[in-house]
Amino acid sequence: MKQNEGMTLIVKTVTRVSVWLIFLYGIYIILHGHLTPGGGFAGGVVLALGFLNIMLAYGRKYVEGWLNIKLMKDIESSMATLFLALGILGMSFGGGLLANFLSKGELFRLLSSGTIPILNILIGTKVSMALFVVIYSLAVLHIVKGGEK
Amino acid sequence: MPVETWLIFILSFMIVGSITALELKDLLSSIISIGVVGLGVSISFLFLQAPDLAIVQFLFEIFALIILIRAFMRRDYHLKEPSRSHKFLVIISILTLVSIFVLSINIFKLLPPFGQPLMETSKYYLDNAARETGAANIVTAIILDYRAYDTLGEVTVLFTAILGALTILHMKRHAKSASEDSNETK
Amino acid sequence: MTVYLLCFALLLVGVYGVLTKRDLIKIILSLGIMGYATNLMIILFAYKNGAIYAILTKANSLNGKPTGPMVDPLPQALILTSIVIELGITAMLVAMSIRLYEKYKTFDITKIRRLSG
Amino acid sequence: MILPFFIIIPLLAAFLITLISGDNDNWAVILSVLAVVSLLLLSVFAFISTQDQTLVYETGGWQLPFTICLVQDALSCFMLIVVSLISLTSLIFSVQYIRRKEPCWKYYALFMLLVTGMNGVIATGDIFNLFVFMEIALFAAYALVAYGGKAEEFEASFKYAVMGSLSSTLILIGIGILYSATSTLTMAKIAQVLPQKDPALVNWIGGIFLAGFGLKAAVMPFHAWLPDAHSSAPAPISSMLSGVLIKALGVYVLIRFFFNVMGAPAAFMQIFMILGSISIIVASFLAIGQWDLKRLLAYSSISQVGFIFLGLGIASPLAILGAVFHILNHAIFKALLFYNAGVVEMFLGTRDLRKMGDLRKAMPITSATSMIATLSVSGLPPFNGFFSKLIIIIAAIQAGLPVYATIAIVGSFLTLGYFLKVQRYGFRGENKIEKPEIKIGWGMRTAMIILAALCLITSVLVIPGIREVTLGPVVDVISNKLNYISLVLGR
Repeated sequence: MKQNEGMTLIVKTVTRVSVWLIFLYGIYIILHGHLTPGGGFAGGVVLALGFLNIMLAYGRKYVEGWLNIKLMKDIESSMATLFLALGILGMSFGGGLLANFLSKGELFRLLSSGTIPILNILIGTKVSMALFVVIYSLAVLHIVKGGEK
Repeated sequence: MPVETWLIFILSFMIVGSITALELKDLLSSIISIGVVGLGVSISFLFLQAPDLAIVQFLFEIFALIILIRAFMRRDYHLKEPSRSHKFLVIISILTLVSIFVLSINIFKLLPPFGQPLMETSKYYLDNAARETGAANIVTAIILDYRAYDTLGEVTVLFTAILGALTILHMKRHAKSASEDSNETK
Repeated sequence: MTVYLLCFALLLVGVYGVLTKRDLIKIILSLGIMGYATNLMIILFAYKNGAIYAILTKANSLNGKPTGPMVDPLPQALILTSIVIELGITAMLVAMSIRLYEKYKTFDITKIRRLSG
Repeated sequence: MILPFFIIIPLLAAFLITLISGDNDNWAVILSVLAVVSLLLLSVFAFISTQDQTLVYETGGWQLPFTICLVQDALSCFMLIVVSLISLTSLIFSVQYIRRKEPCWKYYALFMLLVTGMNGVIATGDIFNLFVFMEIALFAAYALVAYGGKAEEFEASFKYAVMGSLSSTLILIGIGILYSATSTLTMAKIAQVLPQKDPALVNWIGGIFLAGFGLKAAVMPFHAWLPDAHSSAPAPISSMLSGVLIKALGVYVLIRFFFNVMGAPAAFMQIFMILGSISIIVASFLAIGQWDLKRLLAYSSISQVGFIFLGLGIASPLAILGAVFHILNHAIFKALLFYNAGVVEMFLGTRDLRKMGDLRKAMPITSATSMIATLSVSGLPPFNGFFSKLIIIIAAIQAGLPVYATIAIVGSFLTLGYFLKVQRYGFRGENKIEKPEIKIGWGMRTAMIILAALCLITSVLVIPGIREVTLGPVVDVISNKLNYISLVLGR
């Protein structure tokens, strides 16, 4: 099927460069979530769209070769578990559930504001994995073309 | 031009776009019209000084378009002509909704007017969030510190939705038997 | 005031779609429209005349306090959550309608009626 | 403070189940049973230790109006006990009911997320947080309704999801308007500010919330989704949905909002009574006409929720006692009836009452427990359903509302009528089945026997002396409407 082989050579070549820029932008948005607009969720969607770019350009077969969907699902649930674990740590070290128990640092610095960047990274990773798994599952499910009845 | 004028312009455009999307017969066109409405929301967020939301809404829009097109484009899409009872339903619901709209006009006058929110709780966040949490982005400070418990819920919602969607998509064992019994009933 | 009413009208367009449309995809799109209208409405409540975005920079703040007026940040935090919820419901509804299509070979809800009443 | 653990424990169980279980379901079963057992113990402990106090837990270590609080009072602890109890029996029942060739850890993970969502809704004192946790419970419910994978299950699930997100959007609009008017999200603070606002605005917000949460509670004009969703789900999930989900997301939130936040305005109490009476009568007639066992039970749920609404609408302490007691009772006997229906469906492969008949020999435990549940739901002494209905009827007479008392009595007789139909065609009548005796698993038997015993045991709760320490504090929380403000805000 044509779908599995991806698009033309031009698209593939452009993707090879652009996808790294997309990933870079996603990571930038996640890491600077506490200083500039954006944050974990936005960055995570950007990363997922980067993965999607690879899948659309190179075809599903190529993605199946090197991406481990089971591993992605596991990363997703472990990120969620870590989020909850951080919340419980906040309960024991800070004042309550999900308390910000690390040092707040200096305003406008990248390494500041305690647990907020950590939570952003967790959310970003989780969202990117989750959304890609969903798109992949929707794409894999091939359905017999109906309507003859 | 003041913000309100721009917003009236964008909102009218969005209403027209939504009606177009709902009434068009062609599936691709209506999905694209919805995409345009979503971009309108994103631009309105920019006018309303919510850059975080504008980014997220824009990305959500791209994502939703891809999901919808990917899922539905190659499917067979034929609807039969609407029946008489359906036209009756359309008229009834339009009348009901218009009357709800007219009844609600006065309610919005009782709310604080546009551009003058009360901001009793939020004043505290604006003045103290940066000092207390160390985050310059106050929206981030709220979602990941003051109201981080909400974000735990949000992460769980996404987790549940993904798990649910995968559960629904990966039920292969019944696929054959169910299509058989759908043949039986027809 | 006018913007509130227009936004409410957009919401009602979505409700109209959910009530009267007969195919699954249009129903999903109508729910999307309702979601847009709700999110936009709550952000409209948060806008303050002449205010800027609620992000401190070195230019607009002094000792961690804003120097000028800023918009209400709390509704923005809520809507961020609400958009994610919408994304989740869209993914689930699309998955369900794909399975329904697989079973019934149609998107027409008047033909998808195995359950009585 | 133990309230955060009601969210942490099931959530952790759900995450760990998805992480560690591959092809083997044993871990999923063990983890979820452990989690729910500890939840049940914790909730009983919380109820005993709370009594008349109100404890507030502020998340993140911040002060109240600026963060999310969890409120532990008698009402929330009572609802937590109901949820944990029905979840535990449903889980025991599922172990043998959900038996498939391929791994079903997803079922257990979604089940734990359903419990998380309901616990979150019950525990929270913040209105937007309530919305978020409600969505968790609903998403899990949509997926679980479709779990069987048959065409009609997807259909029911789709309808449920569309109605669910319609009502959620209404609720979100209501929350937005409420925030715009009061500039806060903490429910106690809203209750403090709301009386100063224009009554037209307050009534409009009340109307939106009544429609939104009424859709979740499936009270009569908003009931259309319930019979499909509740009859299509697997039996343990039907009993979770009918037994606790409509109460945790619908009735409980309405109690919190209309009693503790709005202070039980008389106009809305009238609407509660009218909606309740319509539900009782109309849903009963719809149930009489059903031949599908699970659909009949689903319509019966609508009618029994009507009794709860009627009791709340009368709003005297006695009526509220009846309503609160009926929440517990309905959860117990409706869950039991759905288990019975599940066993029958599992072994006969049908839910049609006309194809059953004389199951007493074939499945003695099922028919005996269903008899107990029938007597209980129809309100015959000495079972628990009798007392709650009696209390509601007496309260209606005391409040000078003989019409509503008559409606409740007629409703009880109609209930008896359609459940006698179930007994007559389903469990008695002439034998149409060849199989001599059907063996059911220990888990299913245990779950049914526990709940059948509880149908009798919970009657004890109305005896004066026991009532004051069990249901009394719960009624106090509801009927001392605006104490909530001062107790939560602490000033």
